[in-house]
Amino acid sequence: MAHLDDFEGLTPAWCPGCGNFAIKKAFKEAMVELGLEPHQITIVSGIGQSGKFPHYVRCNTFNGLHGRTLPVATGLRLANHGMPVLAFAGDGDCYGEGGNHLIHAMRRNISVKLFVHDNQIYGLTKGQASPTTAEGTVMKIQPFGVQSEPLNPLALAVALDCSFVARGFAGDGDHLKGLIKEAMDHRGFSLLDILQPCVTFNKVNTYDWYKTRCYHIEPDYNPENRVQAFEKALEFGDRIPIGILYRNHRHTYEDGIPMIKETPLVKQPFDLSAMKGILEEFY
Amino acid sequence: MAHLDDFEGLTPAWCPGCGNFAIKKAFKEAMVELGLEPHQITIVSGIGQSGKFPHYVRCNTFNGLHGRTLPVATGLRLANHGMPVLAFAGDGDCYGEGGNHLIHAMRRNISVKLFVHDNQIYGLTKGQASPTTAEGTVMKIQPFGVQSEPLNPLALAVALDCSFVARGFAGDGDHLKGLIKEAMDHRGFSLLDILQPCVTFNKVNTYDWYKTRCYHIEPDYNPENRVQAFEKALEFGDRIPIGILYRNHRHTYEDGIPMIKETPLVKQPFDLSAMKGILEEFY
Amino acid sequence: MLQGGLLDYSIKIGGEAGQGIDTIGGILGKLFTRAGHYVFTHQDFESRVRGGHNFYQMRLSDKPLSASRDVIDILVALDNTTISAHEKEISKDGMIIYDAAAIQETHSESQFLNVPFVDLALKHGGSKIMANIVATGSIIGMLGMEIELLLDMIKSTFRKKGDEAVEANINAARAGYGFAVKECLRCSFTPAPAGTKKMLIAGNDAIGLGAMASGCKFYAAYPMTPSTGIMNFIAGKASAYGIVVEQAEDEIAAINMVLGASFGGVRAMTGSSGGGFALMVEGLSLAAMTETPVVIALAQRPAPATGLPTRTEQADLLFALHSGHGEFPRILFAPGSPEQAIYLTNKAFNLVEKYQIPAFILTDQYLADSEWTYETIDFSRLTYRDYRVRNDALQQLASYKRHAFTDSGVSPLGIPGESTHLVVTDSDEHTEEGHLTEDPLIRTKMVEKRLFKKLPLITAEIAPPLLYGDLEPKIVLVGWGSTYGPLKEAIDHLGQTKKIALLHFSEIYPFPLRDRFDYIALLNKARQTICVENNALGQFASLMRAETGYEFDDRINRFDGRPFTLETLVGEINGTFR
Amino acid sequence: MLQGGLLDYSIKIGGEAGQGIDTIGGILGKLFTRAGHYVFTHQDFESRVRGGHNFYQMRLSDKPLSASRDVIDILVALDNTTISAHEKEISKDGMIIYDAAAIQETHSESQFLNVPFVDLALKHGGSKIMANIVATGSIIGMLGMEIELLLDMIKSTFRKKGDEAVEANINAARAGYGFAVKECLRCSFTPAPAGTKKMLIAGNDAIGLGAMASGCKFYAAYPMTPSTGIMNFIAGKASAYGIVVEQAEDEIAAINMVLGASFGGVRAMTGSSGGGFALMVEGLSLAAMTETPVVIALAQRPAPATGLPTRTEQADLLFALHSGHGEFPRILFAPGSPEQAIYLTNKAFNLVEKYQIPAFILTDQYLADSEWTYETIDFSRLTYRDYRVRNDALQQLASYKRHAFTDSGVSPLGIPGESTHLVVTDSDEHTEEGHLTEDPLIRTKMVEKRLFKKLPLITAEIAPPLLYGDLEPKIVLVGWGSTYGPLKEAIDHLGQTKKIALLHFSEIYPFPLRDRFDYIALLNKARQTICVENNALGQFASLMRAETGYEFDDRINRFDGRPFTLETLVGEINGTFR
Ligand SMILES: Cc1ncc(C[n+]2csc(CCOP(=O)(O)OP(=O)(O)O)c2C)c(N)n1
Ligand SMILES: Cc1ncc(C[n+]2csc(CCOP(=O)(O)OP(=O)(O)O)c2C)c(N)n1
Ligand code: SF4
Ligand code: SF4
Ligand SMILES: [Mg+2]
Ligand SMILES: [Mg+2]
Repeated sequence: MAHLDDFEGLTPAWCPGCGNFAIKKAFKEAMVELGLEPHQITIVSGIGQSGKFPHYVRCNTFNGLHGRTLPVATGLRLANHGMPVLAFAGDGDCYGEGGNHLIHAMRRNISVKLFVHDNQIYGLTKGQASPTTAEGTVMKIQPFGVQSEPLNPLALAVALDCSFVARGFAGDGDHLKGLIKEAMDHRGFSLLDILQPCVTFNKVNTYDWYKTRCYHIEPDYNPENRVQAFEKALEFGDRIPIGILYRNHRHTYEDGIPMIKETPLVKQPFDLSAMKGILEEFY
Repeated sequence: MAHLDDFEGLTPAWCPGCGNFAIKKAFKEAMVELGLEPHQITIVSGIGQSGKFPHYVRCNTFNGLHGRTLPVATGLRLANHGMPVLAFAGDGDCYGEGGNHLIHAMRRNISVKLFVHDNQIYGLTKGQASPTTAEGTVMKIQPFGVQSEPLNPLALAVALDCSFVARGFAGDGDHLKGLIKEAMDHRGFSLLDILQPCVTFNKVNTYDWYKTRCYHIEPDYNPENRVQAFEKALEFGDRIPIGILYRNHRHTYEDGIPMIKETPLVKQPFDLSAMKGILEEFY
Repeated sequence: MLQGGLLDYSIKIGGEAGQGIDTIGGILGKLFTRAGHYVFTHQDFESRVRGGHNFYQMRLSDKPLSASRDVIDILVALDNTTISAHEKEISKDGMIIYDAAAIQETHSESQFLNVPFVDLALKHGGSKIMANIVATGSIIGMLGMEIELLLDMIKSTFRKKGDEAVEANINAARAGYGFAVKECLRCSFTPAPAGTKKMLIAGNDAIGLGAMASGCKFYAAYPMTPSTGIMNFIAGKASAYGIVVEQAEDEIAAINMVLGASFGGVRAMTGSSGGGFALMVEGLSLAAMTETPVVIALAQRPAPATGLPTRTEQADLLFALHSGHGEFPRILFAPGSPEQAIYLTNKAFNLVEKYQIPAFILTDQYLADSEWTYETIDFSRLTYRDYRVRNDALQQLASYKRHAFTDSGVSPLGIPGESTHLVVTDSDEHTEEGHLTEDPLIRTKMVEKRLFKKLPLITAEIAPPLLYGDLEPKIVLVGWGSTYGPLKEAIDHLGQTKKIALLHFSEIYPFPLRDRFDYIALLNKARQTICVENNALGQFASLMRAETGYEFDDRINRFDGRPFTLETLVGEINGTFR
Repeated sequence: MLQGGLLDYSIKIGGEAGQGIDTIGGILGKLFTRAGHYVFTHQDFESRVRGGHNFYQMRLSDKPLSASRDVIDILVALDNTTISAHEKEISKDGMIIYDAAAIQETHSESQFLNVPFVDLALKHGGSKIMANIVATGSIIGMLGMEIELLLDMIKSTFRKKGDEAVEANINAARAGYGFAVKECLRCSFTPAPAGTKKMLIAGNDAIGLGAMASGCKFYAAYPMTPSTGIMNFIAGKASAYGIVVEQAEDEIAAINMVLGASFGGVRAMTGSSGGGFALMVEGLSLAAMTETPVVIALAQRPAPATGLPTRTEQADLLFALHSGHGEFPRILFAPGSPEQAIYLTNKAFNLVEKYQIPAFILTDQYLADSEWTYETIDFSRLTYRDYRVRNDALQQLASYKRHAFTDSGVSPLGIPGESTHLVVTDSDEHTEEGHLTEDPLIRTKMVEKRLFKKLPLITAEIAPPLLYGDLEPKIVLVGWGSTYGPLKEAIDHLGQTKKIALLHFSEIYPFPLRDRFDYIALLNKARQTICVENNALGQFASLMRAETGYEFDDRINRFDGRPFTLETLVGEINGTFR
């Protein structure tokens, strides 16, 4: 079995105190507790501070383009659904540039595990508004304040019948670790939005700001009621629920594809001589 | 005042019996009843059968790319918010290729009126699954049936707090005309999803199929309750509600931009000599 | 006017979209090739689902064909427009058949044959749906061919629908056939003698076939004319041959999915037309940086923007060649025929894996939809070699670095999850291990590896252009991609009186070396060289100049969205002679 | 080693991201130019927010400057890495200043000056935040300059924060200044005599300024290094000057918004780097087809893919030139300095509206972030002419067709809603009225209109390349875009002993004609020609060959993500001499 150290990668270039460190810690613990080894999983990431994540842990890695995590993960998963495929993305990455892929990955219910480092800001590019930045926030590009209503990723996910919808907080490591494990264990697409303080550029949504608002979803909460989940998802203000908001048992995308029912695509041999039959239809 | 004929454009290249004819009729009536003239409005459209719409009526027109209706409409509206800007899109156009723009246009609450010809199929390209095609439908590209859950545009819109969310049916022309007028009158972004039978390629969602399911939303229904609207939006099966599902009174995007408070951008004069002050900061 | 062989008939079937033009054309094409004839077809369709004016043109001969002619021997008019638009294309002994009742128009001139398609269908088949079968029967009758082949086709086609359907359609076919034989007194077509059964295949199907026969296991795309046929073809065979076909939410997703699958260890491909490919350009650059193999079919159509969606043009050559930010090697193949499409797709799949780079199969609407006739496809010319390091082979490596520096510039292509070695790659500049770096020395070495080391190796794989016709030509026609067919026939024709040859480029980039065949010397020796392109700017001519400094004497460019047909092309060529 | 003038000092400030390198650099640059000196700065930053190794390099002289040197006179080391990495760059009389306590490292060699930044800040300013002010004061002291200018700057900068802040910072500055004056016994810098106040401006700001001064009213973009500065600049002035700046959800939206605004009657612009621009390529083709004016700033960085996000390269030239499916005219400007950036941005805005086409301003991280010194910007060289048909002028037209055929190929650019005439355009091929058509004749005429008629007119607007140096050179260095600065200084240096000149292209496409200046003749006459590019493949050299057939004798290419500095470049040039 793997140890925490087996998952330790390069030295992070994140700012001291960044919420990403806590996510990294929870991730490593979750993997070890799940009995996974670095070579058994692949992380796909985009560009942003979150995009660097797989370099700072150890695992198979495809660090692709800003916003395009999910399609890469989808293709990879279809090629090899024997392997857990994790996607690490930023809020700009995934809700901004890559919004269309998110919608359609949820519709597909492809078993990709999406972890969003939601710091409500563009970190790597030095502080622009992201889709989750609070309305009214004054920014260099919006000197009179952000005019759009922030995107509510969880409400969006429930609306798309995403099969696992949860929120974690980087400042609540054990709870976060548990959510990562639940997301991994779920059959189908999992969205875990992780509130991640950006200590350098986001002076509003700080550790304290989150800490005073976040609460664990009540133990008797039933995450299988979609309308109720929607209502819960709308809670984002003085109180912010963390935990599993919604879950269903839709069939996964991989399940629906007969060609890979038995064997992952990458394990299927190719025999050129068996292909001659294709010519028949042309006669 | 304009007459119906003033809005009549080129002869449509749509199939005889196509639901688009009814949309065209309702549109023309709505414009006339709203007292608008062809030169006073601009339609932005994409590519698809719906994309051809503005050629078949008369109005200012920007028929752009597949999926990119909303950004063009947004830019146009910001340039001239004195002019009604309408966007006509297909379900593939707007929920597939252009999904990301839809999300963010709703967040902005830019006063663009979006009319989606939702035929639950790709018409112009001869019958592929669209994001709203029913799960399980067998298609050339999905010989074992569509595996994704159809996108519910209204649930999505409610989740994004879209400020006007409605559904019409091409087979219920007067009702549709009324909705078009309401959408136009609304301050802010309006989504009107129009069920539009594609008589050639969609043999499932026919006039009859819709007719037996569609019902007018109850008169005492309160479209300002978001959670209830979400629940209503989930109704899409044996019964399909048509009418206004959700409405709110968020400030519009244009309202939030001080530079265009007084005068539309296009009406603001430019004076080169007034620009010299910019140099100051470099000294 | 050009003289074809004795057996060289052109049939044009015209009408509105939705009238079944392609049903008639499809049946005839199959029937003729089954009878051992050579067939060439091309399509001219508007971008609409019903109505408008469209046609399907088919040529039929006892010799191999590669282009359409402008002269029509049988015009099948399903509507009035077909008559008014194409009447003047009819050959001296040509015929126009139509249903006067259906189009409410009667023509008494001798070249018109009124066949009551609908009436006969109702009377003999029991439903007017069978009007197209009646029409097909009449054409067979006019050509003086045996009806049996048609009846056999009907039997196999309608078997699923039951005996009754078979019988009704047979009766309809016989009625049309009989009517034509009896009434077409002027018909003087010589029935071609039957030969061995042949195959009829279009460019798009050929690419799909080539991909499948190269071990492609994953195809993701977003529908876009004229590339959709590739996806349709592969999807139709996906279950039987174990291929996953994914209709992506957009083209950006398509190429990124393909890169994910390819990274995962599976041969993968995407396809689109210019506008959809434009959205893949960032992903192309990603493929280059991560050294992930990918094959992209780019089926051109007239642009800019939406342009003429169902028509043809060769105007994305330089775009494809320079697309993507940054500098990286790529392969560009532009097959001239479905046969070439199969072999070049196969070659592309092998090379992209061997060198871990992207490759393009550049076609256009004309080639995508044109059908060519072949005896068969020689599978022994197809190769499959797995260049990846898999399973045990990977595990046994003492250490593994995805982007290791090597003499060839090619690093071992491992598969994630198949060993305890980690497979790591990055869109940022990276170390040999695949991790982020900003080190200027590593950057320089990586550029040298990806670009300067691989490029000569890839270049050495590229075949020289094809020389067809006179081996010491005074006149050289130069073309690339889909103009091959009409150019080849033009040479056949002009070669009777002139020392003329065709220099055809199908492996376009890396630009072919001159060591095996000094084509520049050939061009320099010629008295006149003419570059023929289906675009306005002469993009290949520019590329030739950039790569070799050579400039053509003349250019022929067509950019109205229509392909070159034989007579028009020959006329234009004659016009440039000095 | 090169000999600079007497007054030619280079200061390098190195440290971790977040330590305030740019604060020190920013204050010094402004201060020096206010004192009337010429300053040139460039930046070398890692793609991270905190930590790593970064530097800000500044050159100071009494003569105009356009490049950085490799020799450092004052190295300000905020961390240990700065010392180890750059110690060897120090000039004979150069100094390294550092805070031994802060970096926990002491150096006793004579070129080191230990200034207790933090300690002095605490003692005199009351907080360690002021360590950077202390450092700034010390540098002024070392240079033997007057402290007043620094004190003035502190006063104006901190005025908003209150008197206390001003005083604390002044005390900190004085402490650093006094310490340096007293302790730096070895300091032998000659204080440059003060001159008239000058301005200091970077490439990105220059583009923003150029756009605003051209009547740009709408800027939409998605943040991407190194183009973000343009958006920041304009957004900062948006309220004061009535400009709408929109942060789009992605780059596809950005360019489509800009097209919407431009169609609506407003001058509009977008900007990005290679990867983001890759996503705009379909929109570019849309601009061409709809003949909608648009200006695109493309700030290059090393690629493929994410590459080296904060570094520099000139590798998107051919990509920009050929991007977009289909064939259409475009303009490509690559300014060599902030001043050129202003004027060329202005020219681009006028031309895109005059000809209804897209234009690129091609820069790179180096030019985007480098600051140059000017006396002023001559606003009389800027022009603004509204080429649109607005309001009454539009209304008075008897009829209006958005895409009317005209002799020049340019149709009247009307504005929707400003008259009863309808303004209609389409991404499909269209009629003069802007409606869908598939007619081959109209298609042909539209291609001729958009491409063949406009192209010569646009070409005639393009200025020839700039010749700098010897007018009958034996050696010609050729460059484009941001290499102008170092190349110019290299000529200044090499010109002392050689007949050498620089041929610099900033208006790159349409490729300049030779009627006004036959630069090919000049190249042909030279004994040696060398094309210098900040890329691996020599893209400009390829373009030159494709356009003119001319081939350079030698090439110098740098592709490690770093710009050319003076000494390195001169060394490389010397290396090619034969
Ligand atoms: C196509 C493209 N557009 C823009 C960028 C520049 N860019 C890199 S990261 C980023 C945003 C980062 O924000 P987020 O995704 O929230 O990640 P964070 O750094 O906050 O973790 C942007 C705009 C890019 N790399 N690619
Ligand atoms: C970028 C791009 N991708 C693909 C296409 C091809 N295309 C044109 S219309 C269309 C889909 C049409 O479906 P929909 O939007 O639902 O419109 P409908 O025809 O059903 O009204 C597609 C895929 C295109 N024009 N551009
Ligand atoms: S900028 Fe913000 S998100 Fe990025 S590393 Fe620093 S603290 Fe973390
Ligand atoms: S294909 Fe369908 S949507 Fe298109 S015109 Fe025909 S009926 Fe209407
Ligand atoms: Mg973020
Ligand atoms: Mg549709």
